[in-house]
Amino acid sequence: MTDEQRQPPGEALSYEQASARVEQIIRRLDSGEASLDETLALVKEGKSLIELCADELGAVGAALEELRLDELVSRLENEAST
Amino acid sequence: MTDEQRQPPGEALSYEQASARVEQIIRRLDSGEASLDETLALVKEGKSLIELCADELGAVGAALEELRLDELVSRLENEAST
Amino acid sequence: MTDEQRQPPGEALSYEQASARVEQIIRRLDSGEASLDETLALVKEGKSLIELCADELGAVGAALEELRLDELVSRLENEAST
Amino acid sequence: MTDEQRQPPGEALSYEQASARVEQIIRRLDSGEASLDETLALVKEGKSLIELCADELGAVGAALEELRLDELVSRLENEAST
Amino acid sequence: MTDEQRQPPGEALSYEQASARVEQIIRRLDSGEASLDETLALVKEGKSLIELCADELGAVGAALEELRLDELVSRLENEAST
Amino acid sequence: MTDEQRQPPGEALSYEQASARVEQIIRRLDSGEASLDETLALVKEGKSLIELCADELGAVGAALEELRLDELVSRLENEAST
Amino acid sequence: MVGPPSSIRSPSAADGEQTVRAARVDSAPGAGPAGGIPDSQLAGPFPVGDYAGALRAKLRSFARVQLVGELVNLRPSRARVYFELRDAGGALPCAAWRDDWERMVAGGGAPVEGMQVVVAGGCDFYPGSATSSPGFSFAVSELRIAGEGDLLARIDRLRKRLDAEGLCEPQRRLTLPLVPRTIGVVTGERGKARDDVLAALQRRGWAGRVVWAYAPVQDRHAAPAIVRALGDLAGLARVDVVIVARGGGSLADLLCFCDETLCRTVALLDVPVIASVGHHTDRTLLDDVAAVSCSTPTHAAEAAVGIDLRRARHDLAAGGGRLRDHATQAMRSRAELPVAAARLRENGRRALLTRARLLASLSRAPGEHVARQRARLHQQLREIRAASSRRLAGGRELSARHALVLARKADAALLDARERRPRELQRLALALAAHDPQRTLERGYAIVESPDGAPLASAREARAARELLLRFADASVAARVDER
Repeated sequence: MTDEQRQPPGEALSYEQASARVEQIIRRLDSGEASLDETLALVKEGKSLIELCADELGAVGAALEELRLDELVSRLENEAST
Repeated sequence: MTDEQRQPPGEALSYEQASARVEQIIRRLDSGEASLDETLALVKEGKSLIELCADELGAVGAALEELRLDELVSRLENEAST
Repeated sequence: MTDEQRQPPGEALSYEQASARVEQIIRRLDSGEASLDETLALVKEGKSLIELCADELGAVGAALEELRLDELVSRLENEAST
Repeated sequence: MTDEQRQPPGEALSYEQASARVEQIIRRLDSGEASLDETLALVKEGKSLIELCADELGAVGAALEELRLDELVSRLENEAST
Repeated sequence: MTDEQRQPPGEALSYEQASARVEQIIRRLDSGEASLDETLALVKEGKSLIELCADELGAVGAALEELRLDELVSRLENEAST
Repeated sequence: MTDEQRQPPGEALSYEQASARVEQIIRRLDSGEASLDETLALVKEGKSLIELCADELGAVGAALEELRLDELVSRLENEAST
Repeated sequence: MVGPPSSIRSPSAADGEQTVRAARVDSAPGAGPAGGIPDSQLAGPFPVGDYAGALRAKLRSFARVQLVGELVNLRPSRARVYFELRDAGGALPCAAWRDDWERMVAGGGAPVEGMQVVVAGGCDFYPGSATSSPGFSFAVSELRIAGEGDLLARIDRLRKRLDAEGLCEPQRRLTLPLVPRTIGVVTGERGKARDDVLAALQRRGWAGRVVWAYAPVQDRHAAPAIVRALGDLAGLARVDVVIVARGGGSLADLLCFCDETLCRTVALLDVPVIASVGHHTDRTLLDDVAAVSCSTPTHAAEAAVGIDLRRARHDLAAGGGRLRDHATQAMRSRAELPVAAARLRENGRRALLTRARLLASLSRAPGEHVARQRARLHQQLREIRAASSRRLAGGRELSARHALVLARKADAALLDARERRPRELQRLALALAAHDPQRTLERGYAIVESPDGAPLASAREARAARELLLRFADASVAARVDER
């Protein structure tokens, strides 16, 4: 991991950056070279990154919902008028 | 065992160093070449190293458990399967 | 037996040195070349060396017991199985 | 028996010399060539030599008693088998 | 029988000499050449020689018994078995 | 019978000599050459010789019996068998 | 969309009830039971095939001319190519044989929809049959593209103006959310584009809200409707991104996406717009001002949802799983600790035990040494004792044997002295006795002796002696020689 790849702390990572960092973490863990301390640190970091990514992905509903604009408009108009 | 392999006293060993030293101790004991005094000394050292490793592992294990990775994985798997 | 093999008196013998000396004594006795006086002297020396070794063994055994490795093993096994 | 083999009287025989003389006596007796008087003399000599040897052995044996390591061994073996 | 074989009178015969003389007497009697007087004399001599031998044997036997070899044997047996 | 064979008078004849003399007397008498005179003398001599022989035989027999060799034999056999 | 057959069919469908009734009446006098319409002044009823055939002949007799108009609704089929020519005043369905069409477009390039073209040909009518519909078309035999440059130049001028006003930039500066919550889609209600967008969104595993803003997307009325839809989507529906999508269409259809008002609206919209209206060859002005321009509605949907959510979720789950596995793996070495501790313990024990065993055997060694020596002494003593016993026993046996032999000899001598030798003496005595003169005397003989007892063996001796003793067996008698 180089300094360029590291995200400066405090700055939000993009999904892609977070995702890439997760990959990197897993590769590092896969190498088997990480010490116990490093493993813990990596797993922690990976977990929070994955959660970040999941939040990013999971910000929508459970299922695709379809609406018609004209219906929405009329409903809003009705609501506005009441 | 060379002097390089010995840890300077007073410095905390990492888990990996402790673990490697335990291996070394066991190999030495297995060789049957250790004198009685050395055997006692090695067993003592090995015991405290193993305790150190156990403490280290216990701490890391607790930290890893706190991460609740199982919950994260099942949540993610649920999300992925929908 | 050469003079080099003899331990200077007053210096504590290690278990291995004492044990080796006992072996030497027994070889000498078995050879049948020792006069009766020498035999008696050898037997006395052998006996005190064996006592020394037995004491040493007892002490090391006690020290090993004090380490309570059994407890450590079962504790670690419990921890590992959880 | 030559004069060289005979021990000058008054000088203590070593255990081994005594033992060798006894063997010689037995050979002489077995040969059947000894006269009755010689036989009696040989038996007397043999007996006293054997008594001498037995006394010497008794002295050595007495020094050996009371050292019992078997107990230590069986205790350790019991521990190892558990 | 030559003069050399004859024991000068007054000197005690050894067991072996007496025994040999008995053999000689028997051979003489066997030859049938001895006169009546000689026969009687030979038988008398033989008898006393045999008695001499028996006495000699008895004396040696008694001397051997006095040595108490059996006791020594059992003492050694006891010591060996302990 | 030569003069040498004749026993000087006054000297006791051995049984064998007396017996041989009797034989000689009988042969003389048998020859029929002896005069009455001689015959009477020879017969007288013969008779006394025979008596002498008989006395001799009686004496030797008694002496042999007196030796009690049977007793000696059984004593020695007893001793040998024990 | 209006095609040649439907243009004929449409009017008849409007009063279909009448047509059916008329057909029934017309058929009566001729081929069937139908008769003419009572009270009708019109001739007939004639068989429609006859009439259609006559109509075709009449139309074909019209003068062949050249027409100019906008080419729209181009629809190639297997045998023929259909299209329409339109202008502000009207439209005419056109058809060309496929072979002719290939020839016509071979030189100047294929005309595309929206182009002004000049065609040459004449009217034609397909009379139809019992199983097929009739149709009118202007049969085209020649075609030439006309006025194309004008349209493109007009669009180009507008593009430059918009660009100069910086209207190509604002949309591009907007950031597309990776996963929008709400997506507005402006498209035809029944178009294939709608389905493509929906399918693509579903493929991505996206589960947000789609707000469909259906609008005409193919004519000159489209632009105002789209402008209105965009405003509503951004304002009322508060969508995160808008897709303007249209499936493949003619250049004329695309022209509405070059509408100046539409383009200005889009450029100033604060919601990113993804355009998917043209072909990759024809770039509309909407493509220039939109945040993203895509070639197909599918791509547009993929641009709106910047990530394959299905795969991403799967990847995340897998990543989480790997992390969990590594965490488990890291703790796995926990199982090695009791093993290591047990090995320490065993090594300690073994070190003690092997030494104790060795020591025990060593400690026994001097004792065994002594015991061996004792056993040896014991054995030696027994041998000595046995040898002496043998010697004594041998001696006693020999003595006993000697005594026995001697006793036998003595017995033999005694026997000799008591039996053999007395017998011998007896024999000698007997032999002697035989010569004893005493025996002769006992038979009656007598011995003459001198008075001193000397035997007188002759008469002369007797005479000389004078005094005689006559010895008889029992006694002697004295006698005197008397020689009278």
